[in-house]
Amino acid sequence: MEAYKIYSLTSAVLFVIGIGGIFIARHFIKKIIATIIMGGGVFLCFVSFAERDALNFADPVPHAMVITGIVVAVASAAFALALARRIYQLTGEESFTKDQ
Amino acid sequence: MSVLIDGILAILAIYLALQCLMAQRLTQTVFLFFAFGLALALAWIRLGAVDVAIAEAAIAAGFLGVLLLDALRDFSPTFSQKQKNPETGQNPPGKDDNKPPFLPRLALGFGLGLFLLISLEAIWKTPEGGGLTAASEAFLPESGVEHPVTAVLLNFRAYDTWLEIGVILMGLLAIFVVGGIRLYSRPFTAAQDPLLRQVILFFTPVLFLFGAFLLYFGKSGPGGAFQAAVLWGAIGILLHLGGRPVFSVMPRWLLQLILTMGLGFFLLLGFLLMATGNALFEYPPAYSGIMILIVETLAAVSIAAALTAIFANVNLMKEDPNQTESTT
Amino acid sequence: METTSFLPLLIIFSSLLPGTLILMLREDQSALRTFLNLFGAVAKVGLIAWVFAGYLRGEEYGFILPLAPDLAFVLRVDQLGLFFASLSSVLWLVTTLYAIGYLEGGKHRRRFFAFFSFCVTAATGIALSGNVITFFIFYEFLTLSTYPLVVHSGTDKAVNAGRTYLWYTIGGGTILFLGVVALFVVAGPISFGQTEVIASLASVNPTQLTIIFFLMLTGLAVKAAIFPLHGWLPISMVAPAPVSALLHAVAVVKAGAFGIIRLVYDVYGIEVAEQLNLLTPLAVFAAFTIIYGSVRALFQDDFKKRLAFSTVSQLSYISLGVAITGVLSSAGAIVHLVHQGIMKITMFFAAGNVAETYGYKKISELDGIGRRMPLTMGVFTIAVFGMIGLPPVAGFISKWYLGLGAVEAGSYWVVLVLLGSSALNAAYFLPIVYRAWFCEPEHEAAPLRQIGRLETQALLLIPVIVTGILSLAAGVFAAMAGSPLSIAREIAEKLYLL
Amino acid sequence: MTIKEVITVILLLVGCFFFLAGTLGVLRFPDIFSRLHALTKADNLGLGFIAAGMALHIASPLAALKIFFIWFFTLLASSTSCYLIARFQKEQDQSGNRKEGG
Amino acid sequence: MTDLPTSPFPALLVGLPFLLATLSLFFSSKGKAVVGLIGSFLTALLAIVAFVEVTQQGTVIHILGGWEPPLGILLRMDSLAAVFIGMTALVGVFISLYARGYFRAQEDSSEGFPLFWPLWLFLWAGLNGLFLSNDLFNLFVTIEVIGICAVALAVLSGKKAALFAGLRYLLAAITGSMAYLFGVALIYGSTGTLDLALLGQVLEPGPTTTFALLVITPGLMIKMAGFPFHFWLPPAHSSAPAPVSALLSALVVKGAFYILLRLWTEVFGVSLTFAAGQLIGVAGAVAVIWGSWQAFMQTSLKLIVAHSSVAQLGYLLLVFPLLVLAPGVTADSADWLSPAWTAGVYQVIAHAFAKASFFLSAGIIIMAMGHDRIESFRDLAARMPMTVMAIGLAGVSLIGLPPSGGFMAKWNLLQGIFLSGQWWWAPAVLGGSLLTASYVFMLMRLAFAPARKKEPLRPVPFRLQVFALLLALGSFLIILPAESLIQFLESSQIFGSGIESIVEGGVYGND
Repeated sequence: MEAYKIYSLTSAVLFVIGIGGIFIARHFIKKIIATIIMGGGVFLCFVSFAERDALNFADPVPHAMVITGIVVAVASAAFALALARRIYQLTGEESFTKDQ
Repeated sequence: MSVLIDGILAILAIYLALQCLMAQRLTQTVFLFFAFGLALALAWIRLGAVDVAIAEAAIAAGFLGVLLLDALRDFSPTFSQKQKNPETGQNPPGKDDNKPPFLPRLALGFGLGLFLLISLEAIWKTPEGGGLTAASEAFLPESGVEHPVTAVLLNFRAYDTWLEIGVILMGLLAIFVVGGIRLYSRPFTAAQDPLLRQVILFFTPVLFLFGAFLLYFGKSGPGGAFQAAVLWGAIGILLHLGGRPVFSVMPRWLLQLILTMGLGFFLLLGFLLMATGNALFEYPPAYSGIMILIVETLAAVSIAAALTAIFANVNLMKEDPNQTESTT
Repeated sequence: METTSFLPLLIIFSSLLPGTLILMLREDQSALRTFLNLFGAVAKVGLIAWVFAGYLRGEEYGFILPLAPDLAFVLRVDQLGLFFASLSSVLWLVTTLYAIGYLEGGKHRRRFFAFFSFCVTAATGIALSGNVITFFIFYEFLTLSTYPLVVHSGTDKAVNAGRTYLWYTIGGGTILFLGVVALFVVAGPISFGQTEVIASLASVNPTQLTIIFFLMLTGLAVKAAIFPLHGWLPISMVAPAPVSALLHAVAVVKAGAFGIIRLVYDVYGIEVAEQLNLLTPLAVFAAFTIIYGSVRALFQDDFKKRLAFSTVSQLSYISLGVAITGVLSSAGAIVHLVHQGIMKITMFFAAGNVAETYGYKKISELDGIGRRMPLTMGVFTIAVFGMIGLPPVAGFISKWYLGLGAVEAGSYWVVLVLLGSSALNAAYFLPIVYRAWFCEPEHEAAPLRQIGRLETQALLLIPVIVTGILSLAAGVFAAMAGSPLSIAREIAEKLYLL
Repeated sequence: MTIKEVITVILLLVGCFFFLAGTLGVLRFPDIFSRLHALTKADNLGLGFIAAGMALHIASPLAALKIFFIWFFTLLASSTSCYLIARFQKEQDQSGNRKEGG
Repeated sequence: MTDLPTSPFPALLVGLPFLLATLSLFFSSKGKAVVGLIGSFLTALLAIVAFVEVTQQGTVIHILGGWEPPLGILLRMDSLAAVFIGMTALVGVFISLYARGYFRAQEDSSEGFPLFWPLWLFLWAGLNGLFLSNDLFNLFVTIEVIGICAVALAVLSGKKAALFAGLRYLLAAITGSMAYLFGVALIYGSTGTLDLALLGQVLEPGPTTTFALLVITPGLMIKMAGFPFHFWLPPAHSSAPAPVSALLSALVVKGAFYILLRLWTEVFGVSLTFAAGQLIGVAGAVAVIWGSWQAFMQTSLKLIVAHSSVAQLGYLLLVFPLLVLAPGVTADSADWLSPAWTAGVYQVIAHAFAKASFFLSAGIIIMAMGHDRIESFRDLAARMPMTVMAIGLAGVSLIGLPPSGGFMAKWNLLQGIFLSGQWWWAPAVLGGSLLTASYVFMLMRLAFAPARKKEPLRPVPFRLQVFALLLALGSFLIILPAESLIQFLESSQIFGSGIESIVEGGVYGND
């Protein structure tokens, strides 16, 4: 089994863990981390395909996309974190309550 | 052997991800998240994606990790401690009492398991599309840089990269919306601690040099604007934490200029190229190398400033919830 | 098709524009508002007269605005449409005058008159629409423009009545919409009069056509107040008298009845309708509604409610006439469109006058009112005679033709229904006349308004006299060329290609 | 196997041992100060041995310099952060706030 | 594809608002508003000019960086993109004008309001970029741009409810875009291209494609708040400031719908199955009924309007089952495609105008009364006639009564439903209309009822009421150019012989 297959299969597992985390985890920070894990899975999938399609060097397009993707995901996560902190500051809530 | 290493790494990543989400203490979650990021970075290296590894380690694990650590100061270390303690205290801190009911959880687990199986099958059976390696290789000489990833990021698909620089700026604006603009509220006080002051003094030039090296090296090897920007951003964060918040001494127009110049110059250059009859971001081959370097440098400065500003603003959010200013 | 002409559009705009302008005025600009209203009303009557004259000369007027491929907004002038348009425009003019008097000093008159204009716009639009889609557009517009009128007084009762009204009409509109789309899908865009389209399809998919017919009929029957879809009509009696008059005589119910005429005669065609046996259910429901409405009317003490149930009953004459095949019954149905309109509007005006002048809303309060309001009650009596079907008032003509048509078609049970209905009409209307003229009032009430030398305000009195005279004239001069009857006969004869 | 390789292996093994010890310490020690102790001292020592081993293995002066810098920066950063964490914890303890564990 | 005429407009349509947004950061709060307003006008003007260009030249493209796909990215402005961009421009200008007055009237209540302008211009640039994009990954970046700006705008008021709603919205949006990106990864892995048009030719049916469809569709449905992923929409849209609510529900959710429409018709064409279409149709039908019913049960105006968005977006989902062709049915013989497309496009436009007007009117009412609880609406028809009129007109368009744009959408939708033989969707369409009618007329009934006690109303700038009313009128006026609009959509060269052939997935090949 080639290395890329291991990682591309791992990517699906990470993605599912991320989705599950978003649903099950209750604390804001855990939910935010879950999105990053989900994203990690997706990026792993991209990069494993890049490795598969390597000639003289690995396919650079997925690499570029993943770098872009990481930055975008981190920007979103930082925003989410700021929101979560602000909510905690104003209400003391660390998770979504039923009525919100 | 290599399969073994890859397998162990994969299992480690999955284990860390699971542990990270299941940890009872937030601190554990955050540190496991660091570890997860590093495991992922190792995976990138195993897959030959050094640029991605640097980006992952620096931005996802590093920068986001620092933000998460900073957030820990706000939240109580164990989840929902606040809700449990004052009452009967019958819930030990280790137990999550707000779990959703059993049946939905079962359904969710079942659904996710099914989804996982389908996705594994789909990935296993993915036909070989061939990717764009050959195309990138063919056009690499015309791109003005030698490193293919940099060529894709700043020439072939410069449009995405430009939008992405915009996303960082938008993220900063969004944080301004949430927490108010607090960049200027930190007094400029030198760190009281002599050790910290010396370390900052020492690391600032080192980080700067290393960032500059990565930026320039991006032309021919792994590295480039984002990686450099994170290192430079680290300088800003370090200075901020060491009591030297750079933005509170800087005139506003300068900060505004620094924050926007990467994006703005990139676009203005694009428009200029359009005015000379080219498409947006279509560099004349003769000048593409130098243009890319300028764009990268300015973008790196802007991103570094934006990352610093994001951290500083989030960090200062808890200082005084009422003290805000109304304009940038 | 026809040459494009902006005249039909102008007819629509002659009330749409004043309505819009009125909406922009301030509440206190009543003189300008009145001017706009009357200008629009007179212009509309004039335009329709002009178009009618041109039509009789053989000119054709049509306006087409394509909305989408196969979907066009078409205004077209034909005899039936003009007939209905003339009725609406003339009665609108009269009703406008009446409403100006009736609402003097009231609240929200700007809103009232604006929507009043929109309402008539919709009615003339329905009359002039050249295809099913245009008809549907105006049909829904009518629903919307009458709603603010029904809830005009703003009392809880009015608002609740408005809700009932909307549930009925929007529900009906939805079913009609379903039918219209299905018809469009099955038969493509159909202009009124293109009965050959359906005729060619009748043998191919009769089941679909039957279902579509009944969908559309149900939608139309709501406004035509055919049992069991009549429930909104008596309830919306809470509206001011001019609105009731408009709903019952000119716009809403007539739109439903007119729609049924269009559906049977100009969309499906009589042959197809007979072939698919579509008309028998309509006839049965219409006949039942005639009797049912009359019986319910017997037990109402509220003056306007009794009139409302009378409308339910009288209106189904039109549907009944449509459902019976034959020139005479068709002519009877079409002419009843006008006759019922002018008679019923007279009655509502009269009821409104009594209520406005003396505050009497119940029939039991009407003892001796004839002495104090001789003109109003005199005209009312004429209308009553018409409703019962006594010659020479207009109602007699309709019933006579319907009866003859039924005999011609061999449907003798219809004659029985007509006779029974007449008897019931007499039973619920004559007591009012008797009380008004022959009973002594228990006490002399003072008028609520400044009435001057006349029995009530001039603006309230003149319209009722005009419509009363019209209903008498329509009967007396029925044989003359240009009378409603002669036009209706012409239309019917064309339908049967005589 | 040359002498150089033997020394490299020994250096790496010693480095791994210190890492293991440091990690065990972090996991098993009771409070934050002793954990910091295990983490920074043992691990830095382990890293130093591994760096020395690698430098010996590659045996190019430039690479050896780079490896030295890696170790040096890590040493600097970890000692500073150890100091800062310890100070923070001390302040926390003094002000009687809640305890926070790593 | 690459021999289509090149035009600078696609690049300018993204670049200009971006540049202006960046520029506005340099100004004080008042300057931001001025730059924002000027920027809105310039962008709208540019959009109109570009629209005219497309009507004359047909599809135009812009090859970014001079690198042709699959390596590079290509912006494509075909008639569908032009219509969406034009709609954004028209609605956007009105919202900008309104926002100027709205924020000026309550400048001191929140510090974040000046940031509305740069964020809104960034959002606009993102929307234009999305409509123009022809690249799967670029679409991801644009939806992220839109997502971040949209959430930032949604929490502009800084209120607790808005923050909770915003975080929920943001997490949903990230989840949705990550799911989308997972699908993109698989598609890229199996084809080696990201260009939509090329993908239409090379994408083969198979487990990978099916799985990509399986993650991309729900991912985008989360972003467009399609049932059952609508949970984030009502709180987020109802707690935002009025102009933001208006642009969120009028424009932002349409972006995800646009991608879904493009992908289903251009990329997945051959891989779609009847069941997939039916599934998304069921989601749409349930959304229509459930959303309308929820709207009917609400007691505050903005929540009513927000739930109504869920229902109206359900109608958009109902278009998808009609776009799936059974094997053996050629696009040319499927005569329901044209009505289905028209229904989709008209539903988008009509809803954009009507919902924008609805939310702006809600903002006016909140400004006047200080709250939007509907029990205080009594006698509003007499006190705020223009606003009630705007709500009434917008409501009529939402119900789908003629002659509104909503009628055009529902007419074509029903027609497509009957022509395709999938008559079982008809009850949902009509039932939704009836339920919509019930909440719209519930509002009207209250507005016409006499007030028991009159609350004092604060004055609201007259202009604001005019803008809301104009938008409501817009939802009617859009029916006038319907025929030419549909012909314009069908004439697009990119669609080969007309709108139908797009479904075959042949975007380059058919001509």
